[in-house]
Amino acid sequence: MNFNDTADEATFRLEARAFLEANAKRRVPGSAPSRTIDRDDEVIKSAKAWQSKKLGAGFAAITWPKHVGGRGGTPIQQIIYAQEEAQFVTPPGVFDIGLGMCIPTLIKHGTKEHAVRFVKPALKGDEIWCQLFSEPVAGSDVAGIRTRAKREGDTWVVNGQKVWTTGAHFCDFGLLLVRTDPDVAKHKGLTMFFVDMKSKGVETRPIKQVSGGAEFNEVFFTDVVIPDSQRLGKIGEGWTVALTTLMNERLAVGIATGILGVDDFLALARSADLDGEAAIKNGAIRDRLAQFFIEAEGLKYTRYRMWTALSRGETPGPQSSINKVVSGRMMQDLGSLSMEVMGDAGMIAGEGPGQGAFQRQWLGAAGFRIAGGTDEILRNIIAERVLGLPPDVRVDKDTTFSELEAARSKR
Amino acid sequence: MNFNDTADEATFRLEARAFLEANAKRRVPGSAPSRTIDRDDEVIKSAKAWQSKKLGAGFAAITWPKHVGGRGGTPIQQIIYAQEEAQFVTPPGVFDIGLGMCIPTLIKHGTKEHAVRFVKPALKGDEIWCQLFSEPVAGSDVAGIRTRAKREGDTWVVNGQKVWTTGAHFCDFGLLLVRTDPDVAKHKGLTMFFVDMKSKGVETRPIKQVSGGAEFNEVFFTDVVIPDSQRLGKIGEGWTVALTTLMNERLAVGIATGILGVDDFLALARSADLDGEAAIKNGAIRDRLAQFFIEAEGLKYTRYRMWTALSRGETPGPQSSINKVVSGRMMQDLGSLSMEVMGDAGMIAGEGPGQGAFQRQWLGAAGFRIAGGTDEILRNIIAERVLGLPPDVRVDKDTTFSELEAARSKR
Amino acid sequence: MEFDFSADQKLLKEQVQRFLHDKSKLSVARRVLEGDETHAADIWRGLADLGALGVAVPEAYGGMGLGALELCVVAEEVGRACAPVPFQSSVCLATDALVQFGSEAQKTRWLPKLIAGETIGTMAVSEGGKGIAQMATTLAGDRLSGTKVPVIDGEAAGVAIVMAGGAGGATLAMVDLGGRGITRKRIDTLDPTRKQAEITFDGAAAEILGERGAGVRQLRTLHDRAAVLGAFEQIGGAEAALYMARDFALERYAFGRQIGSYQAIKHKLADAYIKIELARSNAYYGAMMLASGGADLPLAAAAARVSATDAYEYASKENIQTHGGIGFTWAADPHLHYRRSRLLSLSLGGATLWRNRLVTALEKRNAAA
Amino acid sequence: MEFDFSADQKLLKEQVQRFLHDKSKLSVARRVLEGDETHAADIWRGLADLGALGVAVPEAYGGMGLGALELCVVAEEVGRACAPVPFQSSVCLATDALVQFGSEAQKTRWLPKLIAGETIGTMAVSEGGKGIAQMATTLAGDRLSGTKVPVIDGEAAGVAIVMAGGAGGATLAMVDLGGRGITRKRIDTLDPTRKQAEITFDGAAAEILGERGAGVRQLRTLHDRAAVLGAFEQIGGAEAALYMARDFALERYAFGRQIGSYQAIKHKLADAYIKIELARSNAYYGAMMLASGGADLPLAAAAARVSATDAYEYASKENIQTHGGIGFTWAADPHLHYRRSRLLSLSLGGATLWRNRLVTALEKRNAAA
Repeated sequence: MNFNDTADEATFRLEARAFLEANAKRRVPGSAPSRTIDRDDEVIKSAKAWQSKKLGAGFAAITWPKHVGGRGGTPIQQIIYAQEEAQFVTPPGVFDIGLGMCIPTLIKHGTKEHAVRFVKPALKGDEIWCQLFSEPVAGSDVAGIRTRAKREGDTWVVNGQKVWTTGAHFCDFGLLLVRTDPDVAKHKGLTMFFVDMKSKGVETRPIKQVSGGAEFNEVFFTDVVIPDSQRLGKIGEGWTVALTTLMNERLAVGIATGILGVDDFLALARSADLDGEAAIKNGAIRDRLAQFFIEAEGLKYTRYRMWTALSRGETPGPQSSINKVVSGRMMQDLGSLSMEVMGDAGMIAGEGPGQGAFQRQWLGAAGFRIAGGTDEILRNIIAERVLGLPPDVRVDKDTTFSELEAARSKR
Repeated sequence: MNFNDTADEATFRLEARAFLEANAKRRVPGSAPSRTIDRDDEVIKSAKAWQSKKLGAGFAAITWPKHVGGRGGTPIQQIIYAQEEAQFVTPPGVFDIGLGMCIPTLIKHGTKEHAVRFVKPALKGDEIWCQLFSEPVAGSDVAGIRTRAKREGDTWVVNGQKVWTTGAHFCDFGLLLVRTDPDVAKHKGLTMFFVDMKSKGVETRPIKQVSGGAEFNEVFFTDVVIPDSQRLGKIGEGWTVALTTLMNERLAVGIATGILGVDDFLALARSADLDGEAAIKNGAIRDRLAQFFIEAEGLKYTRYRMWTALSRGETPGPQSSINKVVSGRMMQDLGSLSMEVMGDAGMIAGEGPGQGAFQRQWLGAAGFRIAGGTDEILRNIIAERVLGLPPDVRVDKDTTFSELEAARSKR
Repeated sequence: MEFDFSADQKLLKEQVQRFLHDKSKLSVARRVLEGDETHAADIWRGLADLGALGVAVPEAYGGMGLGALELCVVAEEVGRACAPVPFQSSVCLATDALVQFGSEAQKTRWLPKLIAGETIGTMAVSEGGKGIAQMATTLAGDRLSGTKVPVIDGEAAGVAIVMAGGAGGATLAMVDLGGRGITRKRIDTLDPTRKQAEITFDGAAAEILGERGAGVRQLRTLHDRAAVLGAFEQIGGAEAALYMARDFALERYAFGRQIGSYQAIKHKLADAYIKIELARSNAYYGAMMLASGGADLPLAAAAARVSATDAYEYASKENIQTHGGIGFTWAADPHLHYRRSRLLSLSLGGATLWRNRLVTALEKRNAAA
Repeated sequence: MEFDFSADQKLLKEQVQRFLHDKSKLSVARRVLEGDETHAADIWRGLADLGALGVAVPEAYGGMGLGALELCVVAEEVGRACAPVPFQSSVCLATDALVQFGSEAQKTRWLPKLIAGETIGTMAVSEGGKGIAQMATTLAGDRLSGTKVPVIDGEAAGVAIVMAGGAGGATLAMVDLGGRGITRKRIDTLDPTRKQAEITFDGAAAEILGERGAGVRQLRTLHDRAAVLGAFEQIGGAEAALYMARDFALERYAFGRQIGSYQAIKHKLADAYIKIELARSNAYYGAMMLASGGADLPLAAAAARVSATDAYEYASKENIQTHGGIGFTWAADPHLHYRRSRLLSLSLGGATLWRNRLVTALEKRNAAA
């Protein structure tokens, strides 16, 4: 048991580090990287430039095969690169969704022409993609979407609304799941397209979150015309295509960075006064801190176990499924307790101890527990896929989508 | 807001106290009353004698109407009597199930002849009743029972097995729920009888529990013949009759006594050493103790709120539904933490600090969280009856019992 | 056994509830959250018109001359509405401080204005999270100097009860915030529906409230009293959050059925209900001790506060969770309660502190027994 | 990155697992629970034959000469089987104490017998829950006097490492329990599958293990080491309890469907899985520190123990809950793990103590950084 790189891994790490040293600035220790995707054009421009550099050096798509422009590398190389990049100041990852989810779906379900036309510009950073699945009435239940596409000759006309689209405001293309047949069971009437985000009738509006950020959008479709050539997969098989995308989403869950953790809390508890003595002297605070520690360290070493499997060329076990459910609740609890430790000053969001970072984390945690799979959905997934327990009873399997909608509105 | 009796209540309390002073010994403060129903004949004999005395003084069935032998009193009088009795040493309540659940069901669903024959001896303590509903395959889902009764002329022949029958070994009669028609939906094929526990073919075996006690029994029925005159309600309407009994069970949840609580834990934490100082000085222990306190006191005052409603002649709200789910978990947590506080000696079950009482409580709590409605069923009940949330999806409503059984065994 | 509010008290409760339900919808809280107002002056005026700001103040000073129980029911309704008004600061702390410790002159001068809603009161103790032992604010003669931050409703307030050191030890001082030598600065906080300020006193005129050197003891008494009232405010808020979640769970469908039919949601909301019922029962006992001046007040107040803090925090965070994605948007209402629950949890000291205080009071009671 | 056991270590694990799965079914644990045996001698012999009792002991003393990692995998399997054998007492405490602190003569005398399973070792520290400062047992010269209770596996043991006071301070003493001046009494405990005793020493012959006066420091080291091994035992037990619950949830029907299809059960078992995975990851780091003699051992050991204690307690109690009524009967198996989880939680000190220790170690590490 050790944390050492293999010889090959060490070589790759040096190569990655050399590239980063030459092209980016080292992060000042202790400063959290910004993971928010800004609405600022300058940021997008710098992100595109950075992506182009990475492609040149062979770090843009480490695990993709060479024939689609990747490096043909291993998942562990991908992780090593990410570890190294985290030490440097780099633009936010505006390509993560496109390269992590959309383009792999396009490669798998699109035509050769699609690949030739779209993969390269996406890799280079010239074109950015987003994913248009969720809708106001269809959150956890993605297949419950209502956005309709009606065929008109060689084109489709789309009407409806998507929501929670990361980066829609700066994206060039979007992967779009729509309902093409409401008179069959809900999973069966879906079809996947991609859409030019500059098409007539596409309107994007930012969603302001509780935490103040606005990296998500609502996207409205009003009589948007899409050529049938932009269809991915067969008509009515959109759900299968969507599953490819969603599987990739689950793999993309990476290293949570920029989160205040145990050491930050410990530093706070040492300096703050609780009932006349340093908070860290209070047994109740120590007890809670120990709990945070076993969760944070447990997740860290769970990642190490996963990387070990990857390093051996094995498929990691299902352990990584616990990451989000544990860290979301912990972020919320740690944020909450840190404010308590600050006393009355805990209410101060802007300045005060920690410059409001704990407070922002507490606000953000409420969303983190929801985005990309709620705590409840994740526990279901663990119970079903890991422990082999039966799925929830499904009442929507043998009914057409139209009937379901009618039943819902009747109540 | 006050805790005072009304004038009428005060008069009744004095009367009850005078009866108890004259007929029983005051409990030594701090000694826990024994609530276990012993298998000892002497105990049953003394319980019967005590019941007969209570009947003579008008305390045997306080809330029952006078025409069935009760006092015609109020629920608050019942509670006042119980509060007073708890201060005295009295035999265990072997009549609770009979008088609390079985006889009320008999009065409601039986004939006049049934009432004339059975109410008086039960009230007097001459005959003891038990309830025969649960089965090995039907716990939370009582209507899933398999014990069969087949009609043969004016009699029924019963075969099957019941479980968790309190006091079956000393009871004279039992309320018996059986399946008379497997070819209709499961709630519809049930019928209620009462059975003489000394009938041929009835065999009782004690169930040893994890906590060591054995107040429950398995009861086996082999070709037991029951006359049709012992049927309560119509054929196929047993579920409706059972609901009367089960409703009474819910009302019967009384004052939890003999449970180690916050004060016991505090006393322990003051005397025990944890890491070189009295455990009570440890902030983590204080934190946990405060949690126990708000739960224990919260339940106590919730009872007071319920009694207030009763005292006003109102129907109490749904608050009392929280009692068991809170106290079960608390018993388990408090037991567990108390052992931690005892250090290595916490493992000692027989002697050691507290004479093993905390340890027994920790063992017992695991059963308390299950018996008479699991934590999960109780949360469901709160969600549905109090908050008005929808029931779980039921897959067993439109299927016959036989089909359900076949589906189960096929898997 | 009469462990409930009386019919008259319930009538008052309904009256306040009706007013707030009609006038102080969550859109009003949002208006204050997003806008520049320190608080909703219209709601504050309305509460004053109902007499709700002075229910527990003697009639001699313009109050309704009722008791603490009546104030508890008002607090619950203010909490339920998540009303963006300086209720805790002005009514439960400043007004109560005057009633408890004010001289006749102080009462006569301030109480009628506070009750009429003409002047808002607040309490200024904190200095950026430092303990009272490290306090830098001093009262020298009748001049007060130092900086207090955060002061809840400190911008809206016209009078403040300020904790100050100096010769003779920690002392509560009354300061007319309209006087000279006072500067205020708004600060960002988690719940801008009750805006907070930093207040700097530079030789501001002040007079002692109660007794010089008794500040810590007086503050403890005021906090015990305010903890009970705060618990009712928290319980009202928790119930509002629970029923908001319940209503959403009935409306929202996933996989063809209401999300409220899934046990994960059902049991989550049942747990919130349980916490709220425990809190309510503990708070009732706290109210009884508050109203009767019972010796058990410190213990009862701590139990009420710890229990109600737990209930509101849980109900408000799981309300967001039940709402899913929409619950995390600025435009949806759940975050109003999430923020308010935090404010109320922190404003009189956090739960760890109160749990410790609870056990101290319990030890004292058991030692006396 | 090689953060996993090696292929060889996994092979050993499978070998022990297969043996215990075949021979140490829960019926064996039940036999010891209900009977008079102090432990299952047949299983103990089998483990000795496999070499499992001496995997981490140098070959010079008859061990396999492997390391701590190999002992960790054995511990996990012993835990999974809920094996009624003196594993923790004899292997993880007494044998390890000799390896760490024994003189050449002591090692030569005792290790071969311990490894062969001929002699069982134990550790006797507790005196009815009192702290070491209040300890009454003393070592005067080479004579030991005092009473230790409870001593896990104290009846079965042939040799004990005893904590004793006296001139020079707390000291670990080795005592041949076959000698004179020793009386033992069986005591009732929560987990009679590893029976415990009260042992009274009345001038019994003893020799110092390690250094006079170093007892507290030595004990801390041994407990840190045993905590890692104990964590693996707890993890094995927790997984067994989780999968017992899972299997029952698949078999048992209520309201026409498997109870494992209800979210209350699904999420309960998912939570158990989560706790176990966290514990496993923490325990792996503990194992790495144990094997490498890393300076992070105190912190890593505390994290492993706290995490694994939480996992086993939760999994074992919710296993009973998942089983419903049947789970609470003596005849059903869930209580075996419920009891064992308690034994392992308490035997090296409870979770509160270890959480505190964890933070102390973390403070030390962060101060050094």
